[in-house]
Amino acid sequence: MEYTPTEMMIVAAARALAGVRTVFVGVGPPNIACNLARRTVAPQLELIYESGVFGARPARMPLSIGDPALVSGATMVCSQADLFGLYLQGGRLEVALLAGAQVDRFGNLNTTVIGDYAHPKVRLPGSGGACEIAINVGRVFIMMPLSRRSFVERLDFLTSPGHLGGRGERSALGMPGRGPERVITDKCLLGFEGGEMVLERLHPGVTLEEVQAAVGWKLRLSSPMGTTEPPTVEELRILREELDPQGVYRR
Amino acid sequence: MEYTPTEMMIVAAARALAGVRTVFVGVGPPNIACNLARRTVAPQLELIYESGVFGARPARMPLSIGDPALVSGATMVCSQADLFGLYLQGGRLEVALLAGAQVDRFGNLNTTVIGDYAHPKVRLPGSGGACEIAINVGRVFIMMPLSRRSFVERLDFLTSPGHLGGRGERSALGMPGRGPERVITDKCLLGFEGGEMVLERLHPGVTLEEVQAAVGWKLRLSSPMGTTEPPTVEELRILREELDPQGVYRR
Amino acid sequence: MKLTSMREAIATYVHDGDTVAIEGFTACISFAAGHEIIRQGRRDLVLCRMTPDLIYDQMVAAGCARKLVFSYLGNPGVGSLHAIRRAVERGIPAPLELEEYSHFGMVGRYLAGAWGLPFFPLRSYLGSDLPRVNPHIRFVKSPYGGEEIATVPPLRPDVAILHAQRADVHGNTQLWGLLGVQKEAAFAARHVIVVVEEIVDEEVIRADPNRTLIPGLIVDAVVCEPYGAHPSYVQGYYDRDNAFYLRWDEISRDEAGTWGWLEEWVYGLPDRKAYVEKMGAEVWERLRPGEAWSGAVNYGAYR
Amino acid sequence: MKLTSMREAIATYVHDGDTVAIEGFTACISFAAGHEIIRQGRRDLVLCRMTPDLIYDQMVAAGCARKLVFSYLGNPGVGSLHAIRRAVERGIPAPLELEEYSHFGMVGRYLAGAWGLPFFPLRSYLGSDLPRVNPHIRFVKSPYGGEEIATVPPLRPDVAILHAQRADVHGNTQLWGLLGVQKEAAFAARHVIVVVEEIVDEEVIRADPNRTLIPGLIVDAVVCEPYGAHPSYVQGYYDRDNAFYLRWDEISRDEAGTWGWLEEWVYGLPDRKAYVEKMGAEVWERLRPGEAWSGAVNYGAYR
Repeated sequence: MEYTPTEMMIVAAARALAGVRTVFVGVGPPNIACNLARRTVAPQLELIYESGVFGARPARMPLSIGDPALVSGATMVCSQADLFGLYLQGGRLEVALLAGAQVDRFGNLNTTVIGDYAHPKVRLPGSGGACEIAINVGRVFIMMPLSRRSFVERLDFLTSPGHLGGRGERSALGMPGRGPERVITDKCLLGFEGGEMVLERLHPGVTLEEVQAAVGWKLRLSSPMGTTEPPTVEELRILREELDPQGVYRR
Repeated sequence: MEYTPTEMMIVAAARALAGVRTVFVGVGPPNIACNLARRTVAPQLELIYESGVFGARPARMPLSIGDPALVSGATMVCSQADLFGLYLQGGRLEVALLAGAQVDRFGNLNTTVIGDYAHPKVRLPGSGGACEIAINVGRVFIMMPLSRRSFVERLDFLTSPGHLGGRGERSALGMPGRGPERVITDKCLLGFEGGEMVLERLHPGVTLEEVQAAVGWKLRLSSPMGTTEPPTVEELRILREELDPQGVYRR
Repeated sequence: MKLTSMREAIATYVHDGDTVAIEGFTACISFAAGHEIIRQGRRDLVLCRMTPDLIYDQMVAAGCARKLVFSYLGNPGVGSLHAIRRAVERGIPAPLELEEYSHFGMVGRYLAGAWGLPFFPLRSYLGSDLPRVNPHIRFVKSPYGGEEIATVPPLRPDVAILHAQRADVHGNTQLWGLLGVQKEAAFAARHVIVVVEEIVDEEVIRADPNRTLIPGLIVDAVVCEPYGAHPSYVQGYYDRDNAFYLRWDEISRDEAGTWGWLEEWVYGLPDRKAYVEKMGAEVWERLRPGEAWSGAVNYGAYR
Repeated sequence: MKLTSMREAIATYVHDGDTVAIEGFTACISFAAGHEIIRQGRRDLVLCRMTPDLIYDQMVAAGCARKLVFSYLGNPGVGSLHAIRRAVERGIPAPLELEEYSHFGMVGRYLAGAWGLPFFPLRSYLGSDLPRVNPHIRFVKSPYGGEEIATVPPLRPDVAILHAQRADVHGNTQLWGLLGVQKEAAFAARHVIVVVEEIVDEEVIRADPNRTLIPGLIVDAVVCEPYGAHPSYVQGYYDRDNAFYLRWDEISRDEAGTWGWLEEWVYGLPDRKAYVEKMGAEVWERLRPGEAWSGAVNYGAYR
């Protein structure tokens, strides 16, 4: 059955959530992935939105993390102070899905600027909650399409800490969370060893050369190199018919 | 018209609230005094209870600061965190009425122990909110019956700071509130000069000797010494008919 | 577990030596839980409450506690807590260690625990003798201008027990009236027992998500115990039994009276249901308030 | 004053050079106030918001601002804020200074301001470049074990402008749905303007005191401005106009388009009433949600 690289990425992210109880989620592909996980590998998964909504049961696919459809019928709505204080910093959230304009081999993320901070080539949105999420949430899954523009040797700006310079640096600073554990892309899946990214699986039909060509540093490889199971008919059906009927996230 | 010393104390406290907008209040005589003030000299006075109730309109005289009658029909109810954080420490409260088992010439209060802390002769309730109220509220009115047991040369324990050792010590420590401004008793009214209590007015029929005999240090006197206006018929009517029909606080 | 009996909940989550917080500011104090802890004979508990109230006076009299962490030690609107004073002043039935804060200090301790902070800063304790007798109260310099401000350390109870009006079977709990530190105590604790007047359908909770104070996510056990907060009160369900608060002042003045009461109303009864029956219908009738409805708001259906 | 017009409220409480916070996380963003500030030609404002959103994009395009204090600079769910990017990247219409935090950092700044604290501690910024470019982000050693934790300083806006569903004439304000930092921003500010969909009788507020988020005590002006939050939304009253958020992405791509829109929808109109009429009934019809009622709770009548 045909599927797009983005669909493969979403399905892979959903599978990675197997057994997870609480996930801190934004809109777009991460939101689709979490909802797919609930309908497949993680029925007990609870989604917590940065807007302060817990146990949402939206009657439509939310268009922003602040969509009113997330509020009506939710289990609880809390202030931003409670969300970041009680839930995130309070250690109640297991996993967060993060992305960035740039990521380096240690899973550090840049969502602030391209170029110099004082005179940016491109001014990006900035941290939002990402910096404290990266520090406090139990485990971070990075979910973004693979490209040489994004997977860089050196970040222009470190917005949200991954493993910083490598093994042990997070714990030395006393960070509550364990940091990035997986990187889920449209071409492959990566893990971390000693704080550095390691290529673990290629998506069906993707070559090692393609992947290396889309990464700004010499990738460490796990051996044996695995291949991702393609999306099942059921995964694609839920994705296309229930979660994204307009096909917004299929491209 | 006849009246008791306690009634004189309550009436004097009510009059002291003229022009005040927000008062932090407990139950008993202070609560009666605040309600009398609202009906006489301070119609705009807003009562805030330590239990987190604002704009209460109780259908009965509350028997504790947590009385459910304070909640039903109130303008707002907030958590204790909001009460102490947003209202008290946030600088929203003008006046608080405080009392203690012991007070010294500088208006420092003891509500913790009589005797040694480790082996107390009498174990008192402790601070409650008094310590932070004494530090943060705009002005403190001390309201307690005059007696040699309470007005002492040396406190057994300093629970809530008044003017500490005297002039300027509060501001040196960076306390937001200005500290004790008046002492309202059943025999007289006192103010503060340079952080020390000064006798300003005697209630009708009370002699200077009686007052000095009930105070554990040599009282400073203001000259000329004034005399308190006795309770008016209207003040006594409201007090007895509307606020304390059972006469609980009349004795 | 989640929905369970008080006996089960206490047996599972309250152990000898645990740090326990039964909170509720005047309202929603889980006497039902306190009495079950007494019945199960727990010992050496560190009891945390802003206002120990009658419930801890009874638990101390029964010998459950070795230490009290508190900020106001009185029978609100009445006077002293005699059993606790006996323990403190004369070591009866056993010596009781005191760790003493102000109200805001206790709030700050729960907040630091709930927020995962190493300390909470507050403008209190300056010039007071409290820091002298409690070494956990410290001071820190602000990194903006170097001003000194007091701090308290996080409080992380092994278990927090909170009473509320209603919850669903998942433990999503709604509370109205005085909120006290119920939310902060729940999030600060390692385990949470919620005790409610009513178990309601999940849809009742979901109809008003802003009213939810404690999410099922952090709740280990839900116990349905009508009148479980008596002699304290539950807004809209029953009034405070001020007569009992006055009577306790006499009952508790000597050990004999205190023990007599505990024998009759705690040890002598199997559970809260028996207490409610023994108390009698006329008491509940006397304490029943009239109706005062909140009105409803529209959240909107967004499709 | 209290109950007044938007024109009066802005004229009285917003001055050139002021620090202004128009808050609201996706919901309840007072576009009505922002547009009136543009109409009154305010200059050199320091604009504070976690998510500047379209409202600050428009105010920056109109030349009202000299500085932005924020934590997320985007058009939520769409992309960039082009006018702000023009100001930052190319100084059009004027250079714009940025003071940048994370969401939690902004929340902490409002909390410190509202709580009268010299700083707020939070577990963020470790290892990030943000403290390097923002000297207001500092670190302090915990007095319990010496661990280092980040701090932010208090934010005390000259005026905070909050939109909500309803208030009484005294400014007692009730809000449901997303709460954002509305309460913290209000208490942090020196002056507070509350903008609501409806003015209700004091009895409506008093029927549900736990629903009151901002007390009249701290409110200087109350403005009734139906649809005043469009194109953002108000829970239960109207939906977010996502179509407009998408359109703004095109409108704002060049200065001409941006100016054209400001001319037509802000400068060209006397007030919000005209905006609502010009927008047309079918838009409000399209955005009207179905009903989803909260249900009512009983507070009890205690006599």
